[in-house]
Amino acid sequence: MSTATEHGEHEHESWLAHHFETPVQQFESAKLGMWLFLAQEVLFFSGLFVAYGVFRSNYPDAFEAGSAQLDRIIGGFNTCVLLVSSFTAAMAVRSAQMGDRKQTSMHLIITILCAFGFLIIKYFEYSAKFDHGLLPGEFFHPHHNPDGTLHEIHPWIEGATTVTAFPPKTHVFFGIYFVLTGLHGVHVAIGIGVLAWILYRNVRGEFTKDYWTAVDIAALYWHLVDLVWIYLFPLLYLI
Amino acid sequence: MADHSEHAAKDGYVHVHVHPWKFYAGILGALMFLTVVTVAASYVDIDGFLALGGEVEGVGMWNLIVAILIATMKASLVVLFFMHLKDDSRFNALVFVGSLLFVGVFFAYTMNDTGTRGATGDRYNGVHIDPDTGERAPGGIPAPIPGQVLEPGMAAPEGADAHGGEAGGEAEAEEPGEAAEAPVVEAADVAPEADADGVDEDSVQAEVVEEAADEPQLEAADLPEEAEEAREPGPDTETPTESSDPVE
Amino acid sequence: MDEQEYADATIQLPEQASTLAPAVDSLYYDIYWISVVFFVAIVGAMVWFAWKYRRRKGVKSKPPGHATALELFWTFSPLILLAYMFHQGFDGYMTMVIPPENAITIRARAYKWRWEFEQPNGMTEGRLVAPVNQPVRMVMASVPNGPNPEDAAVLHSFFIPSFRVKRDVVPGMYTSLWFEATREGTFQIYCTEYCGTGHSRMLSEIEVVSQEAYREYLQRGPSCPDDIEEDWQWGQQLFASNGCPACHNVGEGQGRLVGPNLYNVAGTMQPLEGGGQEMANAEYIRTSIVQPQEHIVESYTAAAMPAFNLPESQLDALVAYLAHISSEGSSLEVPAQCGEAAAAEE
Amino acid sequence: MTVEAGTHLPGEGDHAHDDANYIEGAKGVMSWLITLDHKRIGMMYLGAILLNFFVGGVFALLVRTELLTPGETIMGADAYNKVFTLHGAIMVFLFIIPSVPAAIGNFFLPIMLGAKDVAFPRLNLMSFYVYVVGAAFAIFSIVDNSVDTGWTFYTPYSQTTSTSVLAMTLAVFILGFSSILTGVNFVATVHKLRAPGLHWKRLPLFIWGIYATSVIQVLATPVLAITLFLLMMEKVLTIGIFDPRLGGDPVLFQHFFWFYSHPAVYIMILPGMAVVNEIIATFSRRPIFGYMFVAMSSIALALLGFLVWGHHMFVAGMSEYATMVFSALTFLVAIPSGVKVFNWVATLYDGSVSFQSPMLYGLAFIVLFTIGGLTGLFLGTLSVDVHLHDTYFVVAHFHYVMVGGTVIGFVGGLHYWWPKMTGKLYDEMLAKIAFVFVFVGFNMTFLTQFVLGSQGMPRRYYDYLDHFQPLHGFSSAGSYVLGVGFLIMGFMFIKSLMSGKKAPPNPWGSAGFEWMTASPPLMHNFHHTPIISRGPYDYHLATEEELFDGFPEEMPEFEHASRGTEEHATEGSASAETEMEEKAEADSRDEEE
Repeated sequence: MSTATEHGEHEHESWLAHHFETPVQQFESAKLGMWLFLAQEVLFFSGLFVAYGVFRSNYPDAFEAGSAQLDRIIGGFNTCVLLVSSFTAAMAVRSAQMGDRKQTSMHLIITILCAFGFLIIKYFEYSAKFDHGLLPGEFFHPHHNPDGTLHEIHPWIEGATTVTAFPPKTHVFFGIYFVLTGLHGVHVAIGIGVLAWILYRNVRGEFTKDYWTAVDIAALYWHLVDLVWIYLFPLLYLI
Repeated sequence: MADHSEHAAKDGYVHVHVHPWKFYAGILGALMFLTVVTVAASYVDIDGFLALGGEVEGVGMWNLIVAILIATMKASLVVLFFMHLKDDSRFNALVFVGSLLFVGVFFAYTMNDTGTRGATGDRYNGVHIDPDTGERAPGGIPAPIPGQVLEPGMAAPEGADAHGGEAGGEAEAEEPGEAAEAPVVEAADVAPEADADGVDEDSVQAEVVEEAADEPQLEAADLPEEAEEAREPGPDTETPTESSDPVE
Repeated sequence: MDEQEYADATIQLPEQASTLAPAVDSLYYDIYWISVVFFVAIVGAMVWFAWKYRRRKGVKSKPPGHATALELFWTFSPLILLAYMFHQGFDGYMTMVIPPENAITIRARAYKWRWEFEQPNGMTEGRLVAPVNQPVRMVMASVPNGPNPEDAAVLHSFFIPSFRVKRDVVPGMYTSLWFEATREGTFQIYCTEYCGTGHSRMLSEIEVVSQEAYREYLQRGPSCPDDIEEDWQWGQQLFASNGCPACHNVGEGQGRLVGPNLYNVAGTMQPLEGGGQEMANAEYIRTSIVQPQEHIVESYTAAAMPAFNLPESQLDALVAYLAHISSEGSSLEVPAQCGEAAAAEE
Repeated sequence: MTVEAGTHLPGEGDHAHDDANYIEGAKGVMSWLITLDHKRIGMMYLGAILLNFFVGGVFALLVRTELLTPGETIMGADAYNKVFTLHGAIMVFLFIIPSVPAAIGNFFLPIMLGAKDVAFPRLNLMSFYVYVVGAAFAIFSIVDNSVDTGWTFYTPYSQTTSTSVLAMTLAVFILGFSSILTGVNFVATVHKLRAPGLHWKRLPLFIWGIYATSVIQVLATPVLAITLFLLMMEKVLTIGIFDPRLGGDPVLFQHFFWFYSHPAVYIMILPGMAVVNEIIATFSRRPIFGYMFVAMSSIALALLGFLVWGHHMFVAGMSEYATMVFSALTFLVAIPSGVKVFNWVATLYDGSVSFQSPMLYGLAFIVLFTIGGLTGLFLGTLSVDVHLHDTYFVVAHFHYVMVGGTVIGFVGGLHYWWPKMTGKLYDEMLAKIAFVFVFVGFNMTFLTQFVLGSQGMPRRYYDYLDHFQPLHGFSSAGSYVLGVGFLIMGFMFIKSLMSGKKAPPNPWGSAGFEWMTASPPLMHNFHHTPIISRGPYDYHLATEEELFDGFPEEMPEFEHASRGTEEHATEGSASAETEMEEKAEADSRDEEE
């Protein structure tokens, strides 16, 4: 327990804040702070998951009917996009740990591209919902085919085409859908900003084999965004 | 600084074990595989396959469990390996797992209320549909809620309500002048489009009635049978709200 | 309502007028005395120690000691008292939420900002009449005043202090409570969940009458109480029990609340929203109560007032009351409802 | 826990001129606005918080004035509804929640840890500006059309009212993030920035309290954020979660809201308790009795606080299962609360108790919190709660906890640390006069309200029945006495700032670590990172030099105490010998870390 008095030869590293004694102390503080922030994020999203749970058990029909309106193939593809971005984020940290600046940049760029890809796909999904009038609450006004049936995205599912009406409260599903995915989308957008900033700092050469904390922290955030989606996807699209 | 973890080294610098890239690629592969599995599983009626609970309408319990389990497996992979929580300090792990614990508390306690209202105590308490008359509580849009105490008499007014909507509107609508404006928001709720209105509502109605009839009389046996004698002093059981349904 | 007239009213709790009250009060006082003992012990010890060990020359504080046994004792021994309180409280609560089988059902509807009570025969009134020594279940619902979003139903809470019962009234959901009054008399009803402008005047009264009188009341319908001589007095009572004061002042110069001040309204010309004016005669006042949207006075918005579904006799009494508080009121003619005049008419 | 001979506790003695203190270290307004120094951020918080306290207090007096008589006294029903809402919202979100942690905690947490700053100084500054932005939205809301929902924003009323609810919810949403950032920062700081030798069992109990608070802030506040976010979305997108007209559940909103707001009660009270620990220890010159029990009771309160939110909803239409569980768990909260009170009282035993102004607040805290806690038993008991719920009994109960607890703790802490924070002494006589006014006024105001409540007077009533008038009148009179007390206190502090004598490093003779630096503290708190070799309450181990670093003359008790000091000094040499013997042991203990 003598860190206070012992100073290594790297004492005057520019990235070591004045109030930390050692790089390890700074690194671990940052990590702990980030995990606390992630815990906060988990609780933040928890409200929506609880709302989902309550209303799913209150209005199961509505939730199934609403869920059937979401394209699970596109959703699954989008999940894969996020998973790949999570993988490249982890790889960026790995490269940073090894001090490989070029590789780090490349992985960060792929991550950012995947994030954009995710948002673009999400945009198409959203605009389809807008087109079909599948919106929250008072804005819910589903469009009908000429034969009176509702727009159905999975015609190959047995019985799907015979649906002519949504159960009451389907708007609640879309309310929760838009708020959940919207909030997640906002997190993705923030993530793009954070990753771009890290990329900028990496290009400027701020990260070395000794100091890559910020890359790690940003990646942690990005993984959380992925985590939330990992649960959102089955809850909204599959069941 | 008592809880410096394994990162600590003599020189005060951060030293970590760097995993080979194949390790991360393997995790990604597993994640992709699980994604495919969970999408595939969603097309399979697992409950029907297992013949649990007979014919299952819509999503069965096991589909739900499988989907959540797979999601949890994927999440664990991400947390443990991509986020390195496996090698991180134990307190960080405690923070994260602790947060999940509190989510669990939030979830369980809230559901403990919303799932059991009207199940104990007075059968009127906390229910959305009047167990005697089938009338929906005013102030909100009526809905059949599975798992709550339903009584046989409710089917008819249930259907009637699907047209009229808000019972509160009906109470108001006793004034002739107001009948037209009484229903409030259900335009957004039940009736999707003007042209398809009739068809839709009928089918909705049919489903609703069916469900009400299918619903097992969960708690009914436990409750005091007081429906009739409860109204003892006044012979007249007609309530004003029931007697005039102007929208009908 | 004067608590002095009841022997069992204490400085802390109002009179006990229901079968539920004695158990609640006895638990209340149990906890009260437990609290007093703890308070005296804690504060007494604090004052005594603080004084005894006050700072004095040359006397140093003692180094820390530890007493794990003592710590464990005062950590866990209170559990016994707490378990007792929980058990008694839960027991009492379950009694409160499960009505006896022979309970009659009276429905309560809460508006912004008045109560409406529907007797088992469908008769509705702003005042709650209930039989003594008979369990009564209240089934409560919150009802919107009108179709506009700002008139939507909100939370209320039904509270009779003398009965020790309370339950929130929630839009979109029924809630219930029950009580069995043990003595005849009039007791206050409050709304205890904040509901907006008229919250503090969303009052009503419960009149507990003998079972015989209750049966008679159900048959005869709402009529002028025997002890009231003048129509306007009954009207004044109805004005209060229907929650009108939540929105209408009636005193000279008191200004407007949500709705107009009703002083000097009867018998005068009323300017209407959208131009024109109309004489506030008996018919006008009656319509304004039953169909508030019919005449909207200048500078007021529509739909703020719920429609009041009152029997004719009560409408007459209310008109008489408004006539009474207006200098032009003598021009209004209403059939007499109270006292000898009414008897003569019959 | 022993003294090490070579302890470097800078600030003592005459090193002070080596380094400027934090106030003089940099000049100009900008040097404050963009500072990363936790002390300056703490002081900026303090200023903002005291301003909000003043505004909230004015609203409180308006409420009490309106309630002097039945019917309209000074304002109409709508105005009253806005005033009581603003009183609640400002006091809770803008004053009490950040009061002790963000102001006093920011200032003293790093110093008590022997650190140079909090773990994330930029985040700390950001948290302050997030607070300012939140406050700006709150002001916008007030100016726009104000809010009349009560601070709880219950649906559906908050959906239907035409007042400026959206702006206020946004304000509270933003303020929530300020609170979260502070919490994250403090937890990380306590874990990673403790000075060498300051292991968990030596942490000042103030730190334990703030730590527990921060844990709640991190875990509960996000739920407030999402709740208010959903409330806004409900209004904008009509998502149908809380609004019964769309199939939502108003009671669910109460679950969401109280999942945060009950833990928030502990965000408010734990720091108050934390301050009182320090005060009691310092002014009875004795370690807090049962240190680990008190420390763990803070953690227990923080965790139990998450399990009991339903007791705000016993009559809300919740299912009976839920009421049973919540009531049972609620009683468990009494255990850690009781442990604290018992241990504080036991600390006085065998102590050397002086009655300077901070200690008066400390003792008042025990009295008032005991009343607040014991009346909580009535409200946790299901059947009794049915009668008392939403009456003035509840109002009185939480004011005893929030004002009698937190505010008294905060004010006590302000007195206690004022010399350290500002480097100025204050007029002890005025402080004591203010205390008497505050204590008497507070009890007049709120003891009365217990009786009002149990008699059945509902809360949030603008108007009331005539027979409640005498008690309401008395309560209002008490509130004026309370107001006068705070005005005297404000005058006393301003006077101190203007013309107070310079404070010595350790005016109270405390063994706490924060007193081992100069008053006001240096830019980086200490010259060198201190090496901690004893606990913060180890009066028997602290050297005389550490304890009695000069007493101000104008405080009468000090003269008394400093006369005692001379005698202590003679005894001191004897105790110093035993300290020397324990030196070796201290070294070996440090090795364990």
